[in-house]
Amino acid sequence: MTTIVLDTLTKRFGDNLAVNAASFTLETGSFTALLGPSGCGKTTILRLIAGFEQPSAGSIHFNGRQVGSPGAMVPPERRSLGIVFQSYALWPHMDVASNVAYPLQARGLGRAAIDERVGAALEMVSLAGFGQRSVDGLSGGQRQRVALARCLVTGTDIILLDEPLANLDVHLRAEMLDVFARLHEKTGATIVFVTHDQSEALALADRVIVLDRGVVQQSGRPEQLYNEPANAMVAGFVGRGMLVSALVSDGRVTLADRPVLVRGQVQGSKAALLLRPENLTLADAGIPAAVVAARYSGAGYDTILQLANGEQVLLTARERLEPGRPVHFAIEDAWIVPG
Amino acid sequence: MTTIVLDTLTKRFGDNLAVNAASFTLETGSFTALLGPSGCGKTTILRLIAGFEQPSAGSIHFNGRQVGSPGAMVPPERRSLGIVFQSYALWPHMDVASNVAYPLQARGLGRAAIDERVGAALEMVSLAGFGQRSVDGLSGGQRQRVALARCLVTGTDIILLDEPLANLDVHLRAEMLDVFARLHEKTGATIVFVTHDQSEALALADRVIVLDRGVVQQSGRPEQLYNEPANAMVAGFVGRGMLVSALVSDGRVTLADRPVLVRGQVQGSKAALLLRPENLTLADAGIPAAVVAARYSGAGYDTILQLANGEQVLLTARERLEPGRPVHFAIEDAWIVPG
Amino acid sequence: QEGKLVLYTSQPNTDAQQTADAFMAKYPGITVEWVRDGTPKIMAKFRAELEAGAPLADVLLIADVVTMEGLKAEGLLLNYPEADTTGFDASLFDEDGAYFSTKLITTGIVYNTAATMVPASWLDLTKPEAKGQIAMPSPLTSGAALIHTVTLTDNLAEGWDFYSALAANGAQASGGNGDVLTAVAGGEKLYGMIVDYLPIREAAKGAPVAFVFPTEGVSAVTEPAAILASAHNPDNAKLFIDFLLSEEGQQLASSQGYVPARDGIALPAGYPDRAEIKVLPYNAAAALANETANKEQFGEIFGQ
Amino acid sequence: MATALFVDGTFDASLLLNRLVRGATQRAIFNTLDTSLFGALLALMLGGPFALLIAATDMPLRKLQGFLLILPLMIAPQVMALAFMHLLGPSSALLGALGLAPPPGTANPLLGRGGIILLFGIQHAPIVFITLRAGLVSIPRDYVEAARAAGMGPARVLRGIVLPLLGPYVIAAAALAFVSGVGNFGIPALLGMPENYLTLATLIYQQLSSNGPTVLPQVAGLSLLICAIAILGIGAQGLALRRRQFALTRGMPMQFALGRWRWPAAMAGMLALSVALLLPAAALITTSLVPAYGVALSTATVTLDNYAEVLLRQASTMRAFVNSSYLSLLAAAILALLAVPLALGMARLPRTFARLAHGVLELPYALPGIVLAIACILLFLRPLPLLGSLYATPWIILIAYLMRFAALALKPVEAALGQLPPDLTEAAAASGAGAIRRLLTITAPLVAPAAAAGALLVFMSAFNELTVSALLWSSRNETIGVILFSLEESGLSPQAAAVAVITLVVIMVLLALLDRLSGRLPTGVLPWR
Ligand SMILES: Nc1ncnc2c1ncn2[C@@H]1O[C@H](COP(=O)(O)OP(=O)(O)OP(=O)(O)O)[C@@H](O)[C@H]1O
Ligand SMILES: Nc1ncnc2c1ncn2[C@@H]1O[C@H](COP(=O)(O)OP(=O)(O)OP(=O)(O)O)[C@@H](O)[C@H]1O
Ligand SMILES: [Mg+2]
Ligand SMILES: [Mg+2]
Repeated sequence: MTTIVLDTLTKRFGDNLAVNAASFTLETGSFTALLGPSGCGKTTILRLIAGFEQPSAGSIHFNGRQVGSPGAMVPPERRSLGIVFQSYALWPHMDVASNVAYPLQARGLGRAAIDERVGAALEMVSLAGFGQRSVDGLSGGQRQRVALARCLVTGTDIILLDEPLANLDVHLRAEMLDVFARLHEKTGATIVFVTHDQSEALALADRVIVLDRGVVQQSGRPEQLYNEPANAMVAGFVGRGMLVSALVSDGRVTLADRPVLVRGQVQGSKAALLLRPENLTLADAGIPAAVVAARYSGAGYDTILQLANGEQVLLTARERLEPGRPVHFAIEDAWIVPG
Repeated sequence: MTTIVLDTLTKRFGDNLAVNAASFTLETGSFTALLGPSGCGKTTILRLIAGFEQPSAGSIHFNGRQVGSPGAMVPPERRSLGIVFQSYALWPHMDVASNVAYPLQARGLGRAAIDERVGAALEMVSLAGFGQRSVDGLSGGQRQRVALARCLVTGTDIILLDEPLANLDVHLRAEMLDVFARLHEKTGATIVFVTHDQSEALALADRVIVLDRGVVQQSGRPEQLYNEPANAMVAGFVGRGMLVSALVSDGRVTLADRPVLVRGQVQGSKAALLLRPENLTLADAGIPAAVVAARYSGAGYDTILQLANGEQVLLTARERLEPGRPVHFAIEDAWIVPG
Repeated sequence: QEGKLVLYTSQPNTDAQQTADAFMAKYPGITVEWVRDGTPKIMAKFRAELEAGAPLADVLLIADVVTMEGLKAEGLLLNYPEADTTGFDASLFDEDGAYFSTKLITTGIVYNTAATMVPASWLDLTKPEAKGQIAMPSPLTSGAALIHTVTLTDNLAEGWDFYSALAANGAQASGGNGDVLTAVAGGEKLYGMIVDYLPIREAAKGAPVAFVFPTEGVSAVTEPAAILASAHNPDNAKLFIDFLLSEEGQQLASSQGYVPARDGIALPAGYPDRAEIKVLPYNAAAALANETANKEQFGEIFGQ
Repeated sequence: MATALFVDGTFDASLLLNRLVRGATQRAIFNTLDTSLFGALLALMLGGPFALLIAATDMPLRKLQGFLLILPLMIAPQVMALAFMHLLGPSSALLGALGLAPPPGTANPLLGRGGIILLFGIQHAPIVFITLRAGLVSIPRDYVEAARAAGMGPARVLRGIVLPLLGPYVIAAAALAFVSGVGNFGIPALLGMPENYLTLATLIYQQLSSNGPTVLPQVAGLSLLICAIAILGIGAQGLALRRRQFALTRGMPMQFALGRWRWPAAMAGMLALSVALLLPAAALITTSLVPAYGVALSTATVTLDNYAEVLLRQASTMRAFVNSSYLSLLAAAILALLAVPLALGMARLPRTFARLAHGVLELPYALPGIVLAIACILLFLRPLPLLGSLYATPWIILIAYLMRFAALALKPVEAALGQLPPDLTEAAAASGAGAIRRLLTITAPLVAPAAAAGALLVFMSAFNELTVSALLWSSRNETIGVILFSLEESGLSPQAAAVAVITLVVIMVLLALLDRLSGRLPTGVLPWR
């Protein structure tokens, strides 16, 4: 079992700080999502952990042993980890079984042992009997699972996944979510997966690390991130919701002169409130606003309301409200975004 | 103003029927979404309308004039329409203004007139003053808008958009949704846009045409598609929800021996019910089920329940329910999927 | 009588092959390897090898004695005074036995049978009918051509003026004899200065060319053979020289379409009587001494 | 290269200056620039329309035409020149049969400047075609369709959109064609030397072959001149390109519908190709079937004797076939084996070093063969410490081939490596495989087809090669190119034609073989696919 520690890890490409002093610990058996917009450095962190890139500063330790630092590097082939690339990176000149067997051959196992473990790994991803198939003829989800089997076959306890669901269509996505969940349960491996899709991160991980421009913004359980985002970036990136500015006096928060029930720390005379649509309801009495636009979303109408001060909030209405119409809404819950 | 009529339009690529006898009418001033999974023929229909492909069978009429048929074709340059490609297709050897001016040059306008209309078009997409910029230096959303300006500049009344939002990030997407809505309001053009994202289609269009494997599955208002899907494919593709099989006796529909309030036509002794999560609630009494899995989604926990007959439904719970736990749920609304 | 023999020759490919084949038929134990190229090129090659310290050739069989004189002076040739020279005029071999002429190759005039004027004299080539229609080998690339030039300028009353007149008449001097044959047989030029055997042989095969021995006489090279001092197989080389000079070897030369050097061998078909061929005299030693000057004079006239 | 030229301590600037002021040298410089420039223009005019028709329209017979158009590149220039001379001379059997042959006494219209330019045009049209085609398929159809939707007809779209986007490729194609002309020996040798119309390449050859190694220093100077011109050409290209690089999006390549012009266009293309290729080939075959040059071909005169002569009787020709075969095979095999590690190594180098290494590898291919040969003579004439002198052994030719064709073998492998996603090897590393194992089990098998394609290209080019071996061959080590040239020089045109026909057949067979392999190669390795 492996604990991975990143200590002020920094990676520079030329002038570009891809990863900027990232420090966090990945506990044994944890399932962590690296979440962030495109280019924020997620893949780079994964590649630093895998050993494909050398840190510009800081270090990486596996179970206390330093494996990566600007001075020295354990090469990827000696880190004993499994990685699934976004592209799957199956070798087209080998069949499914040979792809899966490769890591075992690299470790010098015998024929019989290899065959047995390859069979078991294919079983695990529900691909028993696919061994002789060419990888070219597989569907996206099947490739995904072959790649997974290849990374599992050595019984490694670190599994790295780079946008594992990005290339799959909606149905395959749901199926693979199940596979990952099952896998984590069964193997107890330390899993790190990279995604730019907050719903994936929230649904799968027991720990989410949000990155922006190379800097760790917040790290915590999914509920924590959603309910108590540490700053405006996380508030905007995770879930839907709008920030509005409220006034603070005597420790009480008011919006449009009405008191609001809030969670979080009050500081100074102003507060940035995160209002999520599921916590807002139309009410006869409440904060006055005007409808700006309504868009059908199936389950309801995503309605944008404008406050008197020009700020906007998002609310889900059951009917289509005409733009311009004055309404009132009530706030059931709000979070004061720090900073 | 232009009405576009497709009459049993068919396009074959070798053995592949990309579009199979599609018939529909795009009314003057309508905003239509072509929705469907990858490879269903959306782009092909757009290209048939634009005149880049010749029909294998059937015909296309603009205002009653035939413009495309297996025998004869009006070439794209004489159809007087605007098109925005997924790639934007801005010409890199011209600056922004020249890109926008090109369609006017094709029409032989004078310098002064061109400058004026280019200015107006750039204004419309909020890019005034960008004329001298090279297109290489623009962001995705800016490129998108230059392409839009180029397609608007001639005052054409047919605008075709191919996955106009696919390359944009979440924030730009929201912004461009606004631009399109405003544009439709202002110009009153007949707009057709292609997407594989049902939420985009529902939010933007006043008419959605769902395609699958080249065949039109359903065509109607967004609410119609969501609430009354014409078949299982549409039910599965638009919105979230699960199909369960109910029994019909004496014109009454029962699920697990409990009566269910349904909309739709009862036929025979069985009915496929579409149950959407927003219409299901946990209830003390109700249909018995067992929790299969729960995934955090921010606004709640997407919980999969299994009925006694093994079928599954999706429900949004406020708390995390442990797998295996027995629950009951009530159905507020259900739709009998025809066919 | 075994091992191999390396022959550097300027004979055309076919002839070189036949000579080698005939020799090997006589001495089955010996393999002949031969390399063919124009005389200056084959010499350039030989000298480059010499410089690299690994000359490969045993026997040289090249167009002219001038080159042989030079090689002899440098001591690069092996004397073979024991060679049987019966039937050879004394002028046809070196008194020390350094080299031996094997045949007489004369240079005369070839014309395309479609030409209206049939030339009889060298001076006919300066007539207007021949304007722009003359091809000749360049002495800068062909050894035989150089000797021909020297012989004609020495013997004709006009001297170098003859060549100036040729140049004025649009004569084109380039490449070797093969290029001249190609040009005249292909009809691109109507007249050419060329060695005798090429057009006579090709005419026999049906090519539309004919050869003329001009009235003033012809120049001749004698295609001498010599053993190199650096030869790896001197014994085989001696056998080869003997073979070339023997009646058998001379018959072979005749059958290939050459005038044999040895008396008493019949001339090949298509040649006039031996007595009718008037060979103009020429001084090899002087030619060697003036080689550069002659080349330069020629180059000046023809602007090369 | 330069060091090779200076290795011989006798190089001296005054010699070069002496050379320069000589009329013959000045004339040769002018002729070189003249023919290369106009040849490049002609190649553009020939290859450009074909590239457009084949890459960007629905013209029928596209693939066949692409294949045929590429042939001149695979056929030795001297064979090409020979074929055209036999086609157009007064004794042309083909024209004769049609009653169109010019009367005897008419100089071959191809001799001299015009013919050289024409053949440069034909010989280098494939380079233009390949380059422009690569450019055309990189222009996504969206650009064109957007322009047509904007209301422009096909002709104006071509002028306003396609050509400007193609600009860098046009410049690159012209520069390549120009440099190829500067370095070409076979065509000016056969079409220029008979008329004393010399280019730098033929001037060097003539100097060297009539004066021997004594003129090496002067000749080295002339070689430097060629290098300078070639480098100038490439440099000018780089300069012109710097200002016009566009970032293009990716997408399906464009295609224009020709409508009712489809078949007329195809016919016109085939006609042009027949004139440029099939007719001269036919002329070559005809010549190879007559007993002597100038004899008209008829049932009475037809003979296979030339084939019998070169194949059965002349040991040297057979030896040349064997030599060329094993030299080219060896070169191909060695380069195929070296290509993968070499390409990998170069990819690892820092950018500037990689570019330098590329330059070093590409130069011998871009330079005239004759210059390379001289460099080899200078390098290997003197005995080497362990090996002794390589001159006058086949090894010097092999080494020259390896230097000359390394770029050819490397190109497809680099293309394949470039297309090889890095994560394939990274996945292997993560699986625990070390560098050597990765190379052997992942990289090498995946790029093997490309290495094979490169090897075949090397084989074909080396099999035909004349310019390098013309100066490097020695007793028993003659190559086909040398034999061909020498037969032609001895006036044995029909036999030369027979040899040329045989090499043509070999090349065609190899190309067909390569075509068969195409399914397993990365895209873009086979220029006609
Ligand atoms: N090999 C490289 N050389 C130069 N810059 C690089 C390299 N790899 C990544 N970068 C840069 O580092 C930054 C972070 O890249 P990274 O691939 O880690 O982003 P990401 O979060 O994975 O984004 P995405 O979601 O788009 O995959 C980007 O600005 C990227 O351009
Ligand atoms: N030029 C073509 N040649 C051959 N087949 C084609 C061509 N264009 C499209 N097809 C095929 O026709 C079918 C429909 O393609 P189309 O591009 O219309 O799909 P789409 O709905 O736009 O899909 P996506 O969402 O992936 O863009 C696909 O199977 C596609 O492979
Ligand atoms: Mg990434
Ligand atoms: Mg599409």
